[in-house]
Amino acid sequence: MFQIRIHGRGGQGVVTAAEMLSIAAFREGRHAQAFPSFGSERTGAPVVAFCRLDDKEIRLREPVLAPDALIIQDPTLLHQVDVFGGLARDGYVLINTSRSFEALGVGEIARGLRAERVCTVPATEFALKHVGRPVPNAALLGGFAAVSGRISLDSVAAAIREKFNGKVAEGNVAAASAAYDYVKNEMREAQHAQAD
Amino acid sequence: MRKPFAITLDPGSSLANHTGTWRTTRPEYVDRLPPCNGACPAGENIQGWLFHAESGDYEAAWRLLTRDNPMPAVMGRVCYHPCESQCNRARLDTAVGINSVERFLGDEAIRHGWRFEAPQARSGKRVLVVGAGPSGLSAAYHLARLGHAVSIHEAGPVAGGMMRFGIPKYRLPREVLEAEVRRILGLGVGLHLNSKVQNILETMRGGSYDAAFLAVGAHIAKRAYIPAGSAAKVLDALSVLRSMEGAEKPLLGRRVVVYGGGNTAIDVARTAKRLGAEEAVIVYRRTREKMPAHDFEVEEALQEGVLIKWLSTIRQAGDASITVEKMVLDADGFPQPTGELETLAADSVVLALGQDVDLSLLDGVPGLAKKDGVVQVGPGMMTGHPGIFAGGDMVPAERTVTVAIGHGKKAARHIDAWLRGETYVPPPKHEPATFERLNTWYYSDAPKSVSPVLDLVRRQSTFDEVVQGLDEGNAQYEARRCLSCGNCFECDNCYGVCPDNAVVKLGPGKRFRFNYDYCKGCGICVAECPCGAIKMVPEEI
Amino acid sequence: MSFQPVKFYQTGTFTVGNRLLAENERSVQANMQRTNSLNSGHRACQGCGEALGARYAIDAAMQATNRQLIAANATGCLEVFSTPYPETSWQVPWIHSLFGNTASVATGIAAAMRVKGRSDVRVVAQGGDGGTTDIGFGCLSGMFERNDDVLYICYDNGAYMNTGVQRSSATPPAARTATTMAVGAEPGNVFGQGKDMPALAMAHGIPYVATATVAELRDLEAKVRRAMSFRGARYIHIFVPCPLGWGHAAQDTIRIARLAKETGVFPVFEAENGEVVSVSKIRRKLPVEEYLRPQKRFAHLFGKPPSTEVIRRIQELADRNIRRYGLLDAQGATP
Amino acid sequence: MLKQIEGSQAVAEAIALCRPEVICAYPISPQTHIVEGLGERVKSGALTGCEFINVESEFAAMSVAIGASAAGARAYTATASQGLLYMAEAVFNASGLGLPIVMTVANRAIGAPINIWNDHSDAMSQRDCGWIQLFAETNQEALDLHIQAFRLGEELSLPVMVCMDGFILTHAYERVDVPTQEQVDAWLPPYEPRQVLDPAEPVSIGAMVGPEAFMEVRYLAHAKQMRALELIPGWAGEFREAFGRDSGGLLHSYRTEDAQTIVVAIGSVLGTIKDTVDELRREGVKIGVLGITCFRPWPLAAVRAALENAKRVVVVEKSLAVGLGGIVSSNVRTSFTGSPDAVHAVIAGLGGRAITRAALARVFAAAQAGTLEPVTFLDLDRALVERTLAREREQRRSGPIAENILRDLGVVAARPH
Repeated sequence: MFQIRIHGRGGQGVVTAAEMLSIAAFREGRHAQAFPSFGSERTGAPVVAFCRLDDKEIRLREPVLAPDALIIQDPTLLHQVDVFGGLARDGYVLINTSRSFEALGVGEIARGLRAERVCTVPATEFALKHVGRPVPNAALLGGFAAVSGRISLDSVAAAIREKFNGKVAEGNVAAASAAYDYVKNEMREAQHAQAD
Repeated sequence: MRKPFAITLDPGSSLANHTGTWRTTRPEYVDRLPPCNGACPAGENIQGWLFHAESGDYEAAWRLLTRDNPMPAVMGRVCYHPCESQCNRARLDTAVGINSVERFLGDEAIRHGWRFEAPQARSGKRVLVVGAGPSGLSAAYHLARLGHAVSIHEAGPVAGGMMRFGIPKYRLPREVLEAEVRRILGLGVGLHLNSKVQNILETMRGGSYDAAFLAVGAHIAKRAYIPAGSAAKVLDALSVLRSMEGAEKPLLGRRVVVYGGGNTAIDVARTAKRLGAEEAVIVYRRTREKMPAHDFEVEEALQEGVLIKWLSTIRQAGDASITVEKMVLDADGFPQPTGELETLAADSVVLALGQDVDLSLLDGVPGLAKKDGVVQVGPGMMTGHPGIFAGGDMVPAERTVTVAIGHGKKAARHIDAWLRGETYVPPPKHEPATFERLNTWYYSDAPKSVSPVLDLVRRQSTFDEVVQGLDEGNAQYEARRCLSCGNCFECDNCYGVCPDNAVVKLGPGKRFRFNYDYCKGCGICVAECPCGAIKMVPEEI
Repeated sequence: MSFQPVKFYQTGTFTVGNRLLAENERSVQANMQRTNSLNSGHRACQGCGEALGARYAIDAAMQATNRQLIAANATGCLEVFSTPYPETSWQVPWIHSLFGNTASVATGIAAAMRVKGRSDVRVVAQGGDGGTTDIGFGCLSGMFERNDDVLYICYDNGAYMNTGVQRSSATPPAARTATTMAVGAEPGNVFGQGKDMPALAMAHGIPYVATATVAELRDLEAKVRRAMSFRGARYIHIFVPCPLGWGHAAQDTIRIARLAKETGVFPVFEAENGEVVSVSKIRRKLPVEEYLRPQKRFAHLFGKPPSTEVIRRIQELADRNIRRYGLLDAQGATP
Repeated sequence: MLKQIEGSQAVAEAIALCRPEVICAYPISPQTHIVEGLGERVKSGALTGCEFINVESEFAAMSVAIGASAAGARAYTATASQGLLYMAEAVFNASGLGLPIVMTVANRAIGAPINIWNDHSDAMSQRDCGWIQLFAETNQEALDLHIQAFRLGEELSLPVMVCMDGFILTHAYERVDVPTQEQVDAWLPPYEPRQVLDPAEPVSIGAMVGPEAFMEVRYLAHAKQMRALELIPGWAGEFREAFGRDSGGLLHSYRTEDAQTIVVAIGSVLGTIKDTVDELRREGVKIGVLGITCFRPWPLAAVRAALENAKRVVVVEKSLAVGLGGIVSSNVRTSFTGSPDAVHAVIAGLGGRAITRAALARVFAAAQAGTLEPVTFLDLDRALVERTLAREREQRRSGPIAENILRDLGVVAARPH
């Protein structure tokens, strides 16, 4: 079973992200379970959503306490909420930012993880570019597909199209693809950096 | 439907619950005597015939009316309608115009030529009626309908009696009178005119009559002693009125003084006016309040220019003038002379001081009692002599046409019983339907419709009928103003207002019935019955 | 002389029936074939105004709908006295659910009829003043606001009679009830602001609102008929005296209702889409004492000395009605 | 057809497939998504022959459903928490009148303090209201139970409450198999009412019943629920044949063969429990699970049989009978032939407190060791309540408990533990 925890703020489509991720996995024939950290949070308040992926039925209903992957939609949460809580040593981290881990002040944590599994992506920029609104969730799923390899970009695109339609869907698909390429490229550079 | 137990029930099943057991008092339908019926001297079932008139069935109304009174057209003109003065509606707005509806029905009957049904069976008895006045005609009519052979002996040249000789044309057109007399004769009643009965017993024996009804009326004018000059022209009211029926009219002159305060005085004064008198002055010794003449007639007379000199007596009559003395009423309301004299111009003086009865035909009849110039009769109108009955003006009673007609009916019923060797027992009267018993809310306000009145000029110059009849609309309107006091008229109120549906409607004409299985005795039906035809009576426990 | 049109002065237009009227002009209650929707054998008190009003209204509604009628009933006297197991007095399909939900139950029935394509079947909801103005008000307001196709009839006897005459928001000022006893400095019910239910109904802008009393049957029937000619939410507020709760003689039920109207205490009118379209004029205006005096619940106003001030205030309320609804003709009363 | 959809949408799909005729909606979290989905279907024309009514309260919602059902329409509504309590009077009335209304309860806690998260206090507060109460373990079961609920209710002329955990199921995206309209039509016959308001055959429904018959009416309500105990297992079989999966039934045992300890629970927490039990089994612990689907009527005999060989029973329940302890556990005790002391109540997940494998593993171990209290509050912050109790001992006016605790915790809203 592979567990993802998504952190963000109300209005950033955190819950939708988890749902789309589950849909993407479903389309690949796997079992998936997505659910929010239920609450009555309003726009701007910290929000957490969860997603579990497995090849057999998922019965577990507890929140994701030890995530295999973290998607952080809003870096300002890094020092406000214990976002890294329970993260496995070999877990994945994807942060929506154009800055570095150091610049974000989480360099130490990042260094404690496997380099090829931690990544940043300016998802909001991609969203603004392709969707016209600062909703980074779809783009981040593209990035997640790239960094984790647990889900295909096609499935993500299909999930996006199931949730949205028309221009909004295509915009988000474009943003996701852009983020996917960005992350792939980042990872390649990181490998070279290591190789050097 | 497999209905759930207890919570779901079949419709109307509460009929099993007889709530009548709660009752401590029960409503009962009653019939009460309406004041109009109670007050009618002719004993008409006024409310009854109004009920038919309301729905426009005038013939039914007329037939019911004529069960008691054969002359509605006459009655509708000359009756002083005591019924109206008793009418409960007067307490609401104005009395129902019963008299005018009666006249309408009478005129309808004449117009359509409705006739009385002939009697089912003949009794084989013969009855003599003496006098073709209202009382005699009434008796003859009723006796004939009861199957007896009746013949009337009338002293005068025509039938009608006082209706003809005492009441002026302008109040009772003669063709109306004749039409109704003719209808009575149509029943096979024999009428012998100009045949004065000199001795009743002989006449009866001669005609082998089984019984007789005497109604010769009162035709002898009362005289009062008035010192009069040789040239003074002093007449009596009756002869004046009678001569109006003859060829040449009486010569009364330009200024006529009438002495008296009864209806006859008024009639004469109004007649004088019509004969061209410039002045018609009634001299009466008391006040208007005390005047026996009916107010509406006085009113009409005054309208027509008749003058009335109150509190005056005639001391002396000269050739062109009379002397009157002023009177005052003493503590007991009796006029006392003042000695104060006054002279009035007068070409003639007409005395209208009442009439006496000519009782000569009764001379030598055994067992007969006379008193104050009239014949004494028992409760059944029979004189002291078996088989001889009497009524009208010749017996002690108010002298009106209606009373006379009532006598005729009453006597006829007793004669009929007597002929069968029985005594007639009138059905018990219902208790009176008083105003207090009515719930007047349910009657919408509707003041009396005034009958059209002939304009003054024509009234003063001609003998055309003064009061005209109602048209059908008004007659029905008037009939429908009846409150039906004391008798159910099927307004459905009780049926509608019962909270327990405990009133059963039996259909048109059949009225209603209480279903005591469910009547809880709340009494709403009694409170909301417009005409007071329901009463509450305690249940016996 | 001017010819007067023939009217039925004897039976007037005030009686239930009239043998002189044509069949089609007769009232439902005068009809031998009337449905007696509320049948004999019910356990209402002697002279119950509510039993009377209910039969009038439902019979009229049944006639107007050719008997395609379903009734919902709030808890209260009417429900208790009409359907104690094992007997019911109703001859219409009828349901009682709760005290406060009758309007909603009716909404549900109407919805079911709509979905089943039975537009011919109409729905009435009925309740007392408690079930209408107090506990059922929320549901009723919702029914009005959605303009559901229901005729709601309130039988107003001004208190919770079923439970033993406790005050409701329809209880008139100064009236004695079990919870507003005639004791203390201001005996009886308080002079509150009142809760003018018909006006509240009108404020919802529903197609039809009317008031009526058991004293004027023809008027009541006409209003039910009129109500049935509309689709959507309709409201009729019927004034029904209660001999037990008001302390008047059983036979005076109709008389008291008549007095309420003739004094102006209870204005009788019709409104369409929130606008008053007709009023029943006062026929013979009377002072409020005439209405108050026969009722024991107001007896304390006529002690020694009488509470003239309280009576004056009640008269003021009546006069306000007369002004507000124009209950008097120019000449003061109508024939 | 397999779909990855939200639990609420799965239920909306199920209801739509059951051809409801009248749906009453009043918003309250977390059931809102269900009626929203249905409202959209009616408005768009996807669901025809159905009246969707936005009412002004839950009381009205149930009342409209009562009217509709009495008039012969298949009626549905959904609610939760305070909403269920607000309609409570009408809830009892619907069962009293024998109207087969189906209602989803998206289980949620009851205030005060106001709390929108999941537990079973709402459903449990109505456990004796005369409705059949079914609890869903998964969204698939929630979907299936609604289809079964209409048939069951209409067969018995009883209302049915389908309970599903708020948020945990209603808001969870997971795989469900949505049957076809044909399948549902074949399984669920059209509503043929036991009684109906019909001008052609007028009846009075809702008579006043006195002492002379009230006991009988109540007995019959009881007898009808008992009848459900006979019908449900058979129908579960039929359902399997028609839809190819297990859903419904009275209860489900999991690895109870040779189990000394049996964990009893209702609703979605069963999944977490099963995972926990699997781990313990790997360690050789003889432990199993009994999931109860039908809570009312209480399947006394079936539960007794399922617990026959257990040495001890641990009831994990999301409700609290204040002053007593467990509610489900109290019911379980009536079915347990062994010593009542061997039935442990574990009050867990109140107001949305997460129930974790770790915490469950601890109490199950304690149970095995025989050290588990008769009543345990899972993951209770002892120190916190002690401080509060102390505060209350110290000063009379100690202030509002809930607010004090939040201040103590230094948070404004609950978060996953």
